[in-house]
Amino acid sequence: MTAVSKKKLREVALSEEEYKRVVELLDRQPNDVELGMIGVLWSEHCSYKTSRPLLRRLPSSGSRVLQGPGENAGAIDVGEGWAAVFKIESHNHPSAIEPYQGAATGVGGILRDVAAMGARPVAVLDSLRFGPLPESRRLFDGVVSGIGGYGNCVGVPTVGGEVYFEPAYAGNPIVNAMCLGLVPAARLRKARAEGVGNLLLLAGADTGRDGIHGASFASLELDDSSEERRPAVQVGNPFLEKCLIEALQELAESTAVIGIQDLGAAGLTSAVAEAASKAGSGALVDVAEVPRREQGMSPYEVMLSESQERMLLIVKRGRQAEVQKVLERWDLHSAVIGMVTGDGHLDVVEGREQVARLPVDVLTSLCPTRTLEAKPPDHSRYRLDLTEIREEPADPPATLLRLLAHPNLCSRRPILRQYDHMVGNATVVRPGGDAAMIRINGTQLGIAMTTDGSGRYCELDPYLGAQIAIAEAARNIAATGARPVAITDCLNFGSPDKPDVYWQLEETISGMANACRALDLPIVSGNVSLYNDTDGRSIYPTPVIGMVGVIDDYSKRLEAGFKEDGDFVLLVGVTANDLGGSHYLEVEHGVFAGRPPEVDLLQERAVLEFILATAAAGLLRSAHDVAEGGMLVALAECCLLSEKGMRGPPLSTGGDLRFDALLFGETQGRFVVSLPSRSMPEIQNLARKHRIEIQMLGMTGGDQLEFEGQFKVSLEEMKRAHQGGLG
Amino acid sequence: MKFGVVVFPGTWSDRDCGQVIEQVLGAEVRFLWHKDRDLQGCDCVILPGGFSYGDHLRCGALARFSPVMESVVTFAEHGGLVWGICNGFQVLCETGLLPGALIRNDVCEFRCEPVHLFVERADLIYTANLDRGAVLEVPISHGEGNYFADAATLSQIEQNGQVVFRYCQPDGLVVPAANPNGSLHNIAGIVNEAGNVLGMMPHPERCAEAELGGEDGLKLFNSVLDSMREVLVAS
Amino acid sequence: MVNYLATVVVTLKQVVNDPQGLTVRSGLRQLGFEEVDEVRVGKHIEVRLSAENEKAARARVSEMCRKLLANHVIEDVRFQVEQQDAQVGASR
Amino acid sequence: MVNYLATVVVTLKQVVNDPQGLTVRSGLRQLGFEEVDEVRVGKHIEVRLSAENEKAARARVSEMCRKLLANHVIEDVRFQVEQQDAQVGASR
Ligand SMILES: Nc1ncnc2c1ncn2[C@@H]1O[C@H](COP(=O)(O)OP(=O)(O)O)[C@@H](O)[C@H]1O
Ligand SMILES: [Mg+2]
Repeated sequence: MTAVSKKKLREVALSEEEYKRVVELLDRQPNDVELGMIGVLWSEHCSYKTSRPLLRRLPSSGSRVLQGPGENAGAIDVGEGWAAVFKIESHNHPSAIEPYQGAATGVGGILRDVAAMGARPVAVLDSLRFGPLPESRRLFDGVVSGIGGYGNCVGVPTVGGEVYFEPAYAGNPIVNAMCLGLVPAARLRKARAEGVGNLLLLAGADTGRDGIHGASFASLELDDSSEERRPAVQVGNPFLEKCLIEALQELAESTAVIGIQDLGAAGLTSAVAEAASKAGSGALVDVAEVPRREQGMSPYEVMLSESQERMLLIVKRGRQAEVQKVLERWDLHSAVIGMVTGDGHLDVVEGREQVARLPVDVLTSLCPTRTLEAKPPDHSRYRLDLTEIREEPADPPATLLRLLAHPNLCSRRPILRQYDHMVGNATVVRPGGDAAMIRINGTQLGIAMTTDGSGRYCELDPYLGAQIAIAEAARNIAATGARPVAITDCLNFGSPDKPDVYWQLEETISGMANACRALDLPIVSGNVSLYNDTDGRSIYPTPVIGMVGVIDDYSKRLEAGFKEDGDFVLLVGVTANDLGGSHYLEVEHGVFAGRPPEVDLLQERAVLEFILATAAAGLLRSAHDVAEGGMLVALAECCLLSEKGMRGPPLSTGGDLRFDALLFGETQGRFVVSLPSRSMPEIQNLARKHRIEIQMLGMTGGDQLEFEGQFKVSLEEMKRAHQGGLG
Repeated sequence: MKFGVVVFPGTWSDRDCGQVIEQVLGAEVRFLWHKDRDLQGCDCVILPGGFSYGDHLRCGALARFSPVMESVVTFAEHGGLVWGICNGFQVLCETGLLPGALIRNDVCEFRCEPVHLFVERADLIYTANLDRGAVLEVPISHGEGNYFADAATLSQIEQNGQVVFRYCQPDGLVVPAANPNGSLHNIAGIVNEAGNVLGMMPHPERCAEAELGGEDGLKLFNSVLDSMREVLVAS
Repeated sequence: MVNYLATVVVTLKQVVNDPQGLTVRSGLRQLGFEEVDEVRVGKHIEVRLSAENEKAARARVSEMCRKLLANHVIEDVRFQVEQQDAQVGASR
Repeated sequence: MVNYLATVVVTLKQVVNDPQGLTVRSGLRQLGFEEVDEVRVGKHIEVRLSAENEKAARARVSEMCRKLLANHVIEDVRFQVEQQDAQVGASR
């Protein structure tokens, strides 16, 4: 029955069954333009056809949630009438091919998602994975300067992020960008094409032949033929985007603007269909009215172009002039390209000629979902027998220095200083510690933000790994004194057509759902990036958690570095023999194996509450979570951030705790805090009340990290190791 | 005393300057749109940081042709205070109100980090509250802040004492290691001969509050405010 | 009116340091191109314009260079102008 | 070995958006150069190198273009190579 060639179907990335379904739904064959439109919207990237059924398991509601998944970005109430709007998104495939522009346009896209909600973007974070250095140097440098290049030019500070290097990402890097914006809650916008007769106004860049089929491209594996699809990469124009954002801010209170939708993957087709679908309306688009950058573009090309820096505004009929006046003030082109209709169809015309006519729901909600086969992978290669490994590191200071110099643990300063992290005069906790914090000018409110992923742990056990990512993000937020309140996530996986990858996806989402419920953290937005494979090999399953926290009074915020000499240093939480998947095993014994640390979610919650209570009471001078590299690395980081040493009695292990696990194990639910001695009684009280174990490690001061009679490392040596790690 | 802050398309330090002037300094601020010629009676015009016109072609190259700049040039020629910060400094060089040019950082990377500034001139309206030889900690945030002038111009600037700030170590030593971008003679900021037009790459508006990590920048804003009060009272 | 394509080459003056050139040079050397002695990076600007005749086109382009396309404190500029077939004209 | 000067011109592919060109174009128009139709901005890279002969020089420069000087995803590249007098050789 397929009256359409296989080649054509491949071009639009539809399967034969899907094509049959299209014909059934339409009760006719689609024409070429229609087929292209359906093809992109039914791509994994736009339709979430594989992940959608699984994503429903994630909790998305809560008392602070103003907007859950389904809009351009999620939004939460952060108090005093303010909403924080945020989302994370991947740009892995474009970045693999053109690192600078791929990463830059990734930032551009996520800024537009937030701006489309009516918010002013005020912070960007990134989460990056590459293959090992030096082979990945070009990609790494290009991506970092691309992220900085876009954010710096727009004037939104890049306040945080993370980067890891693992062979699993060598062919397929991960480039995720998160943006957070602020808006008075009453002015939150939605992407709805409401009100028959209202106008569709396209604003910003002119439309060119950029990235046609970018969405389906992102849903395909990278192979040699990617070469031919290369024009899918675009050149961003952050300058134009900055003007677009300012113009939208000027229109913030305009009642002439009914809805705003950014143009991203699948361009106009997606933007118009989504906006109409959300409003239950239809739309008519005249492609002849779309301002072009190039001559001779076909309706197909106009509808599928992914030219950057464009926005669709739904404007009250008759009031377009006042909106266009604001856009012109910013030298932005705009044009009325169509209107809202009431018949549930998306009509595309070129002048008088009908080009396409499709029911909106065929483009959006009726895309068939896919449930695939799941099968756990063979994990035998990751088996670990700790009894075969000696318990005492031969030379703890040498091991510590090697860990500090490891590209995954070393100083991120060479990256951070390429990002303007201060513009906006709001960054009250700068990047480099745990979470960053910005204040809301005119209030005492502070918003803490972090991104955390856990590909290594997820490779070993996706369920546990997912929980660890969430728990670690929550600890990073709490370490600033802010309460973790909501999440945006980006799920980076290989091809779900492989049963073991689909299994990883299922397990990860279950783990996330579980941790979110236990810690009372709704997921309000997110993104899924599948088909991260090269030559048949998948990346580690990599859920990236973007978490947001709130503190009512940012003057009570904490940072990770020690503050004063003579403060007590405590370890909060219990340590177990958690060496599975640790950086220690890798650096010291060349082993990547084992089971990741268990996350006791009840205990995790208790520790978070304890830290928040002690911070709120003003008892602490610093707080830092214990993560990769374990306790000794955490202590070294506290020293390095403050250029202060620490000195304590020799460390001893009780029960069956191994000495290497005490120093370098990655047991969850732990913090290192410092406090003035007078806080001690009160801390002990609170610890008892929250049933938290605390252990005195020593006292701040001096220029070394020392355990008397056991070992010591100088600040200078640690600094040298830490600073040189990225080469 | 009224500050004017110019807004070009692509400017982003306008809001930060406005916030400092209004909320920290408690002075009056007017935003001056690039398409307008009216300086609204401002006593000091700030050309703030950002990427005017995307820094396309060259930093500051296109901004200099905007209508507001015609008025700014006239204002400066009549002794008005014109203060270029970061992109504003670049615009002033392109306009010719200040000598030299700012080229790409020698490291070929954007740099956002605190630097130390050795204060060479404490007799200007901008630095009246400082002492010569004082050291300030102020952040930079630029990709093209590498000050260049040909040998003749450079020696003239030095002879005239037009260098206001040089990159230095925390102890005040002006050494190559303290130079973040390759600027000739560690130059971070210069004035015109008359002393009314100042250009500097570092961002004083970013360190005007202890909560943001320092207050050294506020000293410059206060200098302007205090000096201008005297001038205005006297006149 | 006739369509012309002007190709403008803007280079940093020899006395000006060229950080970008140095970076490219060290990049090339790291890639094994040790025979590379010096690299300088400039701009190549293509301007499509219409004019009465070639002389007029040259005059206008020369003015563009003086006013905007180059900063004479740091840059040298040169250009050439060639006539274009009418139909090759730009999009708008 | 002989000294050569390679002049490499890197331009954005015609289908690729050139934000810089667009801005320069509107800048020129605002300055009164209304006859300007289109502007595109690329890079002009001068590489001084030594090689056995011109053919070898060309081969090496071509490789440099492929490996570092241009990204073929979005850019086109062309170059020419000319021999240099020994004494005009590069500065270092
Ligand atoms: N992993 C996820 N978790 C929660 N929400 C998600 C996830 N992935 C996608 N979403 C939500 O689904 C919607 C569609 O996402 P996407 O297609 O990425 O949006 P856009 O095209 O506007 O960038 C958004 O509201 C997004 O927040
Ligand atoms: Mg969107």
